[in-house]
Amino acid sequence: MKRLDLIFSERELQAILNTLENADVPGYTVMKHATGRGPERVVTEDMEFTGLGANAHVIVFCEQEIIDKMRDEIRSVLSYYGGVAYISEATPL
Amino acid sequence: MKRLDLIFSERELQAILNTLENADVPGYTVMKHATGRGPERVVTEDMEFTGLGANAHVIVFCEQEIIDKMRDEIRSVLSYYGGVAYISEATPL
Amino acid sequence: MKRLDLIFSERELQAILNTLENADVPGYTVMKHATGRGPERVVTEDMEFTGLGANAHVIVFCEQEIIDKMRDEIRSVLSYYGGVAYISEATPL
Amino acid sequence: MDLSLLLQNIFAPTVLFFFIGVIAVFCKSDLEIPAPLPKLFSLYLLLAIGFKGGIGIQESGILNNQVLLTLSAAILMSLLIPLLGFIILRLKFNVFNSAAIAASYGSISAVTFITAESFLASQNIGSDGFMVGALALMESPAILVGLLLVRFAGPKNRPESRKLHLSSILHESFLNGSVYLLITSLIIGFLTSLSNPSAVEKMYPFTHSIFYGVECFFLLDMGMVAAQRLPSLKKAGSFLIGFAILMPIFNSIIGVLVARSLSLDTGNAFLFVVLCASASYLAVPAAMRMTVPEARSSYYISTTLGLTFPFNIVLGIPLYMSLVNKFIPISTF
Amino acid sequence: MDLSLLLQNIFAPTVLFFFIGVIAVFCKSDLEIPAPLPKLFSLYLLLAIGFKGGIGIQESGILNNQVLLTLSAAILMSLLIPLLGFIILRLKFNVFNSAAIAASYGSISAVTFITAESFLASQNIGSDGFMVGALALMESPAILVGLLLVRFAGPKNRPESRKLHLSSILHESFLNGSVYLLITSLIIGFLTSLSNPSAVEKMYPFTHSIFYGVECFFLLDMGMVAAQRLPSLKKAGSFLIGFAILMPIFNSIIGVLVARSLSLDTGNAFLFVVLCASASYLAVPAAMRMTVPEARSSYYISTTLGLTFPFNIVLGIPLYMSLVNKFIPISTF
Amino acid sequence: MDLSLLLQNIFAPTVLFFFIGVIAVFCKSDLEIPAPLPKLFSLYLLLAIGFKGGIGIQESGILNNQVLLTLSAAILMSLLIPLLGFIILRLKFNVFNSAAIAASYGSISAVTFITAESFLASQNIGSDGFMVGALALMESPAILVGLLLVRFAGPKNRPESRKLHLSSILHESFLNGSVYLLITSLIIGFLTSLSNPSAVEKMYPFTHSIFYGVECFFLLDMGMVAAQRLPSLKKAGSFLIGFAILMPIFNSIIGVLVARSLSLDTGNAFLFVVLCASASYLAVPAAMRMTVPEARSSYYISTTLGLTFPFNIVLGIPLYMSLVNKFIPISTF
Ligand SMILES: Nc1ncnc2c1ncn2[C@@H]1O[C@H](COP(=O)(O)O)[C@@H](O)[C@H]1O
Ligand SMILES: Nc1ncnc2c1ncn2[C@@H]1O[C@H](COP(=O)(O)O)[C@@H](O)[C@H]1O
Ligand SMILES: Nc1ncnc2c1ncn2[C@@H]1O[C@H](COP(=O)(O)O)[C@@H](O)[C@H]1O
Ligand code: NA
Ligand code: NA
Ligand code: NA
Repeated sequence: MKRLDLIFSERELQAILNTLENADVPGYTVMKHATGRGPERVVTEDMEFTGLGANAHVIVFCEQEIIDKMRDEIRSVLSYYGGVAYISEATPL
Repeated sequence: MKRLDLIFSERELQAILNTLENADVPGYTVMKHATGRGPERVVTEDMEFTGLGANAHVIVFCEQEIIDKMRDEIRSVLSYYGGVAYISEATPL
Repeated sequence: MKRLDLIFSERELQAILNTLENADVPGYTVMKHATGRGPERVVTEDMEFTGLGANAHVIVFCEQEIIDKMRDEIRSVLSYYGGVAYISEATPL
Repeated sequence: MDLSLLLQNIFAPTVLFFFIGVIAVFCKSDLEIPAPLPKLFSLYLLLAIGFKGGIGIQESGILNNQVLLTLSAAILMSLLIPLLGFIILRLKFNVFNSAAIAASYGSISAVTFITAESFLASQNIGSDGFMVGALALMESPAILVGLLLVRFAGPKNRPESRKLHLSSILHESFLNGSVYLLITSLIIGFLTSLSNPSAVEKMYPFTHSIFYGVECFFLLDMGMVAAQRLPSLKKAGSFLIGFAILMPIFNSIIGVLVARSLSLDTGNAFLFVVLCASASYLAVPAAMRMTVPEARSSYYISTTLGLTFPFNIVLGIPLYMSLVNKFIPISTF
Repeated sequence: MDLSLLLQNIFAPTVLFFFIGVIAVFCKSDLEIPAPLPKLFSLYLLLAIGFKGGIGIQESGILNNQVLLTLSAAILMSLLIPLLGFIILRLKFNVFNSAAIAASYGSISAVTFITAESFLASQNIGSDGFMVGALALMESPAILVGLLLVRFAGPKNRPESRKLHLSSILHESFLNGSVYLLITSLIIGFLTSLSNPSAVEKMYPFTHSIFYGVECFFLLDMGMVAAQRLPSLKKAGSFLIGFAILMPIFNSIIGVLVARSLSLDTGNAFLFVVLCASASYLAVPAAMRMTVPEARSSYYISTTLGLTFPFNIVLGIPLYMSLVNKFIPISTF
Repeated sequence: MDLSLLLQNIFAPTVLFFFIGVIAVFCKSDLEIPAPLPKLFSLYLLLAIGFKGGIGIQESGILNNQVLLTLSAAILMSLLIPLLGFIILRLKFNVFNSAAIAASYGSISAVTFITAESFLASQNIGSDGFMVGALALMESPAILVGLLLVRFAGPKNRPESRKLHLSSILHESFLNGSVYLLITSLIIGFLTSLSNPSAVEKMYPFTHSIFYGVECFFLLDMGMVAAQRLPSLKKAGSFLIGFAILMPIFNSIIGVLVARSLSLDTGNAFLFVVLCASASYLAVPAAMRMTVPEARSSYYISTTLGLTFPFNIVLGIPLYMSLVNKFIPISTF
């Protein structure tokens, strides 16, 4: 099994979740209120109340095939709006 | 070293932490207010104030033996109440 | 690519972020309000409003070289103030 | 139903804020009241309702016969309704789901109650403080019945570790966070009013003056929550949708008959009926999620929050008022 | 500028709390108002401003000629200012950044508005409730213009999926969370005041009495936020820094001329000018982040929050008052 | 101790809410006040205490001789108590732990202070606004002494990077978030009361009217926090448990003698004693966690929060009142 970590602006959350659902992921977890810095943007907690919002961290445990299915769509969202996506190995307990 | 990720309803948090303590984990980290979707349940932020609550994400860095010790008990909690548990490799810095 | 997970008291957050910036990490993500237990300290949510605060969980995706650059400094902060740091493998999506 | 009552209800700020919450979701506005702010409002409301209720009980004199009868009837209703609901629900659902949903309808919704109180006030109809006592007393018995139903009607092969011991049934029924906060705040209100009237005055701006505004703010959130439950309601099927509307009406009719037989006056009768008709989304789901994980939470939470709650807030309140007007003789002092 | 006005403004609790927020950051105090508390304050303020404004509009009689003229002028200004701003900004920035920044200055800052209102009150100068209507009406048009500028002046090679369809432009302009909450609360305030005056009274302690205190608390936070924007402002360069100060002054001058030509009295003219001069950090950034990700958010948010907002709160308000005193003839009743 | 005082104290809503927090934990209720709500309450209380205090100081006239003497005595006590505490604690603990715990007892607890103020009010005993000045002035010196003790009595082999430079000692002492908010709010209250009495009135509903209710809400949370500290207290050992009860009593006795020698009247003397007896869980732990990580945080936080705070709230307040009644001659005007 794989673990997919996605971190991006919470404003794109719905778009990403739709992508996940379309690829039939078995489940996902969302942690909001993440902050951070990327190649160009700094996202800070004190700005969360403004129109910019904070980041969301989404974790998906799923098979490689599912990841392959949604790779292009996720990449397109992230490349346009910013954010990162990384895959690692994970074994069910 | 291993990294164990547990995600489940915050209502089972105390039971899971007791299991961890009984297995003598060196430590753990809890992140509450996680939301998500699993095979049957959707957990959303707007429902957090109701009696259902949100999810908790627990991370444990520990040796494989400790994981082996607590595997059955964690599985039994998660299979009954829902939630996921995944193991991956981790090296201390 | 590597994934670096750092968990420590939010009171050291600024020091750690400075270290990351000095090592020229491409980015990082911060999740605050984490609680947990380590070898000696218990950090609970109900104490967050007191002077002790909660933990921060910092995730960095970066190359091994960058990790090597900042290893000593991070270790020195964590060994003095407490906290954990683990490295794992991660592949960009 | 009396149309003018409906209009008067709908043009109250509470109900209007509820509507704009609903509309925000339907129009996909990105309006959001992030956690834990709804929790702040709900804790505040429970604390204030309890405190105000305690004062009310103290002022109306607790050992009054009418009071004791009303409170007993309230408890009885919260024992009876889950049993009736269970029988109906078993037609379609397993024991776990039936018990969990039935318990929700036996219990109450504090926000429905306070919206009803505001409605009463806008009609210049008085009611007695001890009705908050009825509110507080109807939560635990419903949970109790729900859990006992699971224990005795449920399959005997539940894993050993999940056996519902009486102690854990009682714990969930009485020490549930929202039940506990409501009841203890009520006791504090009672004691304070008895021993320390100047402290009641000092609490007044917090528990009374800003109460209505916070209620409106919370109803805005509740509107969003309710609207977001609708998709999962569709999945739940038409039986449950029908149940979520008809059960409150059915309960309100029983309620009105009981209120009549107790000779409650208009205001108290109305609140009694509202308590019977409303369903829980705080205490009961918390207890069921813990002890009966086999029940689908989306069933019991989506019906109460997504349908019964909005129905009661918007249509139920004027409907129950009409019922009361018809069946309860106007008290003459 | 009149020095005594400046001093009177600076010694208001709102501005003093803003200062201690700024100083906390400069002195590296670990004072922190964690999320989502600032969101709670900003939701509360929008709800209360809207509700109070709705009452004000109802009381001042909506179909009045002067009112309609003022509201139309407000809309016009929020369409015009982004166009002017865009032309200036294009000297240095690409279409995306220019449009996003320009839209922010066409829109308004509700907190600047209420600080100005408090200042007016401290000067014992009256103003009319319908000015909140102007506030509410100036948000959407500015977003609309900003997005239309991107659509028509922007590069034609945006990816298909990012085409700005009219429907999504309208959606962002009118259903943005803060726009939506402000406008719907205004409508509720209006309807309540019309149909249910006793409910207005019940809301009063929440929407009116504690308002000023919450405003102060929020300004403490805003002081910290503003001060934390300064480092990224330096990166933004001197053109943008100059723009963030001069554009509000420029807008205030247009505003004062328009107000004069509408024969607004002192109080309303002042608020009108403040609306023209203030810039948005809630609605516009939310819309731009969603639909124009090509714009650097640090540009539009750092200028409005880090420079224009503090400038307006501290120096702008007395400056605009002086302008109004000079250009608006004192109304004689 | 006077039993009637104890009863009067225990039946105050503040103390009752504290109790139900404690009982919730003991009974394992799932009642929870999630973060950051306690932070909201504590920020609010500091802001309001400071603001009210600033008004009080302005009204009582700051340059009064008695005022200056009292404030100097307060500072002196917050320098002296940590030194005494340090000597006692060194019997059992290393320099780091001793300094951290001692500093906590030299500093103050604002919530203990306001609970004491409410108690005074319920006894119809007046006190002067400048006592809040004493509260504000007792935080920094205690931190200062604690850190200087670490610097000069601590091991000389601390790593270079951890050397306690004077600048960082001063920074922690004066710019700590809660110290900063309290002192600056006090200054704002003072300035506002001086220059802008109508603004004081506008703040009143926020800073004064709802204060008591928020205090009760916060004490509910503090009850839970205190009860949750008990397990780690047991680990801390009986020496520390004894210290947490006896040190406040000891400090209160010194306090009463100083108050007498200053000829403070009953109300002010009582508050002075409460300040001496109370211990810090906001400012001091924050400073110690940063600069003296060698100290076990569970020692200094569990004793102050788990034992000293509850002791003061429940038993200390009536005890100190009895002491004051015995040792302070009743003032005759
Ligand atoms: N190398 C990285 N490691 C961890 N998080 C990152 C990294 N780069 C970006 N992020 C996260 O992704 C968010 C969006 O990044 P950006 O691409 O700058 O829009 C940032 O705010 C960070 O939270
Ligand atoms: N495949 C998955 N990947 C990530 N998180 C998951 C996954 N499945 C379940 N979860 C998380 O576990 C929680 C409980 O799942 P459930 O088994 O449906 O009760 C969900 O709400 C998610 O937060
Ligand atoms: N083995 C572990 N696994 C996961 N988190 C840990 C572990 N050890 C420590 N932590 C986290 O690191 C924080 C600080 O640990 P400490 O070293 O005790 O100060 C704890 O509060 C936990 O959140
Ligand atoms: Na019911
Ligand atoms: Na503007
Ligand atoms: Na002290």
